[in-house]
Amino acid sequence: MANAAPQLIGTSGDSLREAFGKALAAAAQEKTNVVVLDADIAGGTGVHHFRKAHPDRFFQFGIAEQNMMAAAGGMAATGLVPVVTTFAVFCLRAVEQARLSIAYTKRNVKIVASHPGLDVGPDGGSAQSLEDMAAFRAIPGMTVISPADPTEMALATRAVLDFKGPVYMRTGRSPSENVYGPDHRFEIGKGHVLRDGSDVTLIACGVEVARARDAAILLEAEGISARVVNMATIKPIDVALVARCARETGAIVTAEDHNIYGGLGSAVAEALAQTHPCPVEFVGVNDVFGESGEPQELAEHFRLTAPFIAAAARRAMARKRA
Amino acid sequence: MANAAPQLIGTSGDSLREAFGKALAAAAQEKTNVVVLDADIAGGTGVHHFRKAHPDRFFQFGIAEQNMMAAAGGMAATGLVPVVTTFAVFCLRAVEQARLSIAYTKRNVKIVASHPGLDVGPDGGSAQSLEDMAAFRAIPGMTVISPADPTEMALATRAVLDFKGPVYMRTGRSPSENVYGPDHRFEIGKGHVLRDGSDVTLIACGVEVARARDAAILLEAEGISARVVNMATIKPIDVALVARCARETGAIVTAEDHNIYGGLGSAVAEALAQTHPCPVEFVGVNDVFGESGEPQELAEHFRLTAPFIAAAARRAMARKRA
Amino acid sequence: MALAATKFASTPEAFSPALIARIAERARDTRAVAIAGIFHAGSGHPGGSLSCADILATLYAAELNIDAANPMDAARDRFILSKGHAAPALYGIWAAMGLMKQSEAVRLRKLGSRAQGHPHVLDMPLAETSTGSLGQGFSVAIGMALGLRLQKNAARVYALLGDGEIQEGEVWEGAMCAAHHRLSNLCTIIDYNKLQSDDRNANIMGLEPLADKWRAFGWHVQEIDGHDITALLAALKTAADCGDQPSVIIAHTIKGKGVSYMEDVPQWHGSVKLTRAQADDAFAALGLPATTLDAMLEGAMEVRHG
Amino acid sequence: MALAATKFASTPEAFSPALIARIAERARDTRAVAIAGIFHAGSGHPGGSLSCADILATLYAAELNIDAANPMDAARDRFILSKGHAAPALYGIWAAMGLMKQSEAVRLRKLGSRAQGHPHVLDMPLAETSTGSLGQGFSVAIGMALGLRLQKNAARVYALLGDGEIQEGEVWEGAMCAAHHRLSNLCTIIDYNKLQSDDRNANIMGLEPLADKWRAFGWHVQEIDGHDITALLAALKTAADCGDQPSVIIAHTIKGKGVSYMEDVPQWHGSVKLTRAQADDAFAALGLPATTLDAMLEGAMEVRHG
Ligand SMILES: Cc1ncc(C[n+]2csc(CCOP(=O)(O)OP(=O)(O)O)c2C)c(N)n1
Ligand SMILES: Cc1ncc(C[n+]2csc(CCOP(=O)(O)OP(=O)(O)O)c2C)c(N)n1
Ligand SMILES: [Mg+2]
Ligand SMILES: [Mg+2]
Repeated sequence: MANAAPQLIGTSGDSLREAFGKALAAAAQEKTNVVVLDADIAGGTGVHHFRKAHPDRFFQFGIAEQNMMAAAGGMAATGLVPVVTTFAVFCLRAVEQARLSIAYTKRNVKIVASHPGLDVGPDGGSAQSLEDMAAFRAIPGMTVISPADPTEMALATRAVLDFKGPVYMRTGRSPSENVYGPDHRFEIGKGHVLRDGSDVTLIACGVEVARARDAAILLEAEGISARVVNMATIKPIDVALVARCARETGAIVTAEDHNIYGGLGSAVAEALAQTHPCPVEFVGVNDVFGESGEPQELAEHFRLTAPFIAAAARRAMARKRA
Repeated sequence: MANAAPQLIGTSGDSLREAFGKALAAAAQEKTNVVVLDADIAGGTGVHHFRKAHPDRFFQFGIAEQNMMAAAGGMAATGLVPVVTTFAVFCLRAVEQARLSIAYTKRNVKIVASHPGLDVGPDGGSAQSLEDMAAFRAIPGMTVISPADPTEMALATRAVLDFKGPVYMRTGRSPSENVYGPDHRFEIGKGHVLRDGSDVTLIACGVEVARARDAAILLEAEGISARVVNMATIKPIDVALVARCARETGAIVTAEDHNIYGGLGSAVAEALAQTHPCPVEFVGVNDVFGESGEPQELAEHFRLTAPFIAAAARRAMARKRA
Repeated sequence: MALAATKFASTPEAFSPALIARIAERARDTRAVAIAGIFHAGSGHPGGSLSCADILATLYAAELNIDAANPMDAARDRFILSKGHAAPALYGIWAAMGLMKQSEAVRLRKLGSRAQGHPHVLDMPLAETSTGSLGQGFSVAIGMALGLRLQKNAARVYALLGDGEIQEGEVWEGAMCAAHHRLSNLCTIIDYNKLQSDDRNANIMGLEPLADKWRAFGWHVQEIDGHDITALLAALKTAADCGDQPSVIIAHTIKGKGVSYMEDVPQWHGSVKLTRAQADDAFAALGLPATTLDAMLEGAMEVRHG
Repeated sequence: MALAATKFASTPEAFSPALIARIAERARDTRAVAIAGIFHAGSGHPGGSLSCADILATLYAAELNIDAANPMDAARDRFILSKGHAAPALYGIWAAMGLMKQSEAVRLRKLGSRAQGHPHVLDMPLAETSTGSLGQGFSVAIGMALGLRLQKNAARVYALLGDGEIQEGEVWEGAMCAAHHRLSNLCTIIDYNKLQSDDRNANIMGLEPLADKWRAFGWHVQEIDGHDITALLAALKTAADCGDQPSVIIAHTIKGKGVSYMEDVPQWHGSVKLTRAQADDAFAALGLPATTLDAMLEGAMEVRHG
């Protein structure tokens, strides 16, 4: 019993990282120029599926994220489509490499970051990246994506491989509920109205989409009609949809597992300021670091769950009447 | 003649980096726990003044920004006040070190970055950081400052040394006009109304403050009364002042030598969305990389100069009437 | 000097059987608390916690100038666990040394716990810095060594690094820097357990010839068996007195050491969920009864509900 | 293979006086264009441009498999100037080899110019990548070497690094990685001019024993005089045929080489503004008349206004 293999946390089950890893391995069957770069963390990022299926196209860089990131640019220059993988927080030690050797050079590299936000759970604050979407969104020409569920993750994986240009994509560590059925479609740069509503719009990405949907259900019970938008592409943001939601519902809440500064909330605020200004309430981590705990506990503690999104919706609506 | 010493570009004259370097050396006379960390670039960042005045407190780390950034956290832990200096773009290869070993640990470290934005000039796009304010703003608890002129730079240098906590501060490479006289006062977290006005507010930081002031003069000639705010502290942003400007002028333009995503424009948009939504136009680099050229040429080419700010003001005003 | 503790290693008593036995006991307790914590948390890294328990025990029980009555005294030696994922062992040795409540050490990775998944200095000041991102603790140690020396503080700085960790370029930046600045007050120990997250170093990114690398970077190098307490004591003593170089001790260890079924098995790097049977077997391997585990878990529950 | 160029170094003709004279001439022209460009720009880094001119000339004139008629052929050898601030010299050798118009090479650092302050691959594809941030070009070269090998492309990859540059940890991450992956198609040359931005390496951050460092990281190491073209030719030949290791050539050079008043003077690292008198003296030192400088400047003006 004791000397049975250890249970690795979350490497099985419907986490976004697993969905990504499986979709990547599958897509690479026909996309023979896709290669994967790993920094000794394949078991955590989901690319162990790719390694198993395509060992010859799996490149180990060791625990050395800077070299890996810049080397991806070099591999892309030879015609390959490198997928660089590590935890989101470790991407932050290679921002300049992504900037110069990938974005400035317009290389077709996909940076796929697992373990974003509080969803990381018990590893604690050092590992919970709350800054990555801000840092990568500021890099000129970098597309930033954070899919909502395993279904969408698989679609997004294919989409980013089909897309030409540098992409930063967040996956997720924890088992994640499917908010979409099998007929969902994903398009880079387009938000998706998950649920219609007329009093307020809840715009979310990543693990917050399911929570926003739950918030809409809570609000419905109070007679509030909340629209829910899954804004899986943070950059370029779907300005037209954001503006339409502002026009049609007059109040907006953003929800993301990220610092409230610089990520989805900022992108939405920028879009609104340029098109149809309206009250916004930001749900996210309030400029503090995370800590150890189970993801759901942390989401409650740091006020990212449905009741907090619903409360923010009420505040936003109150401001529209003011 | 020929074998005379070479002329180093801009190490003399009223650049923000020189103003910083001199103020730092002076302040360190009495502040004996201030130390400076350099990555082989003291001549460029202004800290050659400190090195000359306080050689025993000047620490050379070589061309190795990651180690320098994290080591600053360690020095702070021993009671020193480390000032870490390099070019803004190279701070981007130590974002995670600043995050973990400075911000997460709440170390009293001042990261002072020279050579931000297009103001870098002929070195070209690789060296022109358009992302640093976004990346550092997203780090929990990090204060972000970008003073407007040499006078304010000197005041800000003293202020950040007096302040307890991690700070990221931009200086500047090019000779920079003084927009302030000797009686200017600087307070972290407070914007400063440089010029009053009622039709529109131009909120700027760094080298864009002088250009915003020039734009206001251009607008005045057309009978438009533009308020100019120097928002030297990007984080925490002066929410009350931003809201008041929105209330009183109804339209806002932001101007910064940075990507339009994630920096001052975002911070203003976030503040407005939470308080007093109003039309905003963003002047900044439009999600592209810079290139070689003289700073003023580049500012024109990338549409950061006064006429473009004035045009943005007209657009913002038109939207308020819409 | 206000500190009561003495550097045993520098006295003849240093290598007495009594001292060695005391260290071995602390090491065993460190391992036990680490396993209990990881079991209680339902996640955590056992392999690398177990491999460094003897190193931690030797440091804290015999080398570090830390007074339990006044642990944050300015003159204390600094220890940084740069391989922060071995936090369960750090909490374990602290508990064994009376520097942290055992119940808090076992209440690992729980919301509100001081025993964060990776050491966090704001929760446990004795962590000296927060780690978890490999490479950074080493740089912080260098900054401390520079800062202490500038302020004429004779305290020494110790950093424990993983072997996989030294693939980080930041470590070589730091290695070059420490040698250049002649940081003789800095001692680095490498937990050379030959394994990292996914596999053996040799398969991921080979490190050999490791001693040559450090020598070429200007360090005083010793290689020892990291489970031999006498060797550890001697090496630490030598390191403290090796001229004007920083010193590295390459401690050859076995990942998972002390819990036979984990030894040298890459999969036990973590982060893993232990079953009760596995935890019991681990305690048995350490020579401890299951009731000890029960007591530890009970203590942790009390912290939670207390 | 569609390429016309041959690797002279691998033929008996390699070391003929004619070849060496041709390379020396190219090196002189490289220096001249670099100085003209820096003068014309009013900024730029002369010291490190001059120190690597002989290396660049030897590579492009005799080693790299690049056909001026079809320079971007997939089978071309790749050269990356990782010390990107020496861009004026890169444009200089390209001009000398007919890979870039001389007028464009001299029109350095101007708005809209293809001769950006640091090499930019979108403006000049032969740059292979964009550099300017030290350390990154080396990693990109490693990625290319891996990518080419995977695709069974026999092209070789060359990267030129500054000595100060190798203080970057990224370089040691890359060094470990290239050796681990046995990238025998990768050759690194270090422009060991003993100076960096502010001062001598020895004062900023000592690098010695440098050869030992690379050997300990698993590389085939050669040390030569980086201004001795015969030695460069021989070393490149050896590097191309040294088994399954990546190869590094530590080229001892003099910063500012060829312009006597700049030689070994830290202040000429840059970014500096040259006076006309300084530029004239530089040309004189290179054995070129001031009229050559005038002609170059005129050509650059025409690009601007043309
Ligand atoms: C910068 C960084 N990259 C990746 C990781 C993820 N990670 C955690 S532990 C580990 C393996 C560490 O191996 P080693 O240093 O040998 O530790 P040990 O064997 O002692 O557990 C990795 C890759 C990390 N913590 N930090
Ligand atoms: C990552 C990074 N940090 C700092 C700089 C600024 N910088 C430009 S050149 C230089 C000195 C380089 O010295 P070396 O590599 O020896 O070049 P060389 O002597 O050949 O000119 C420095 C510090 C840079 N370009 N990149
Ligand atoms: Mg190990
Ligand atoms: Mg040099």
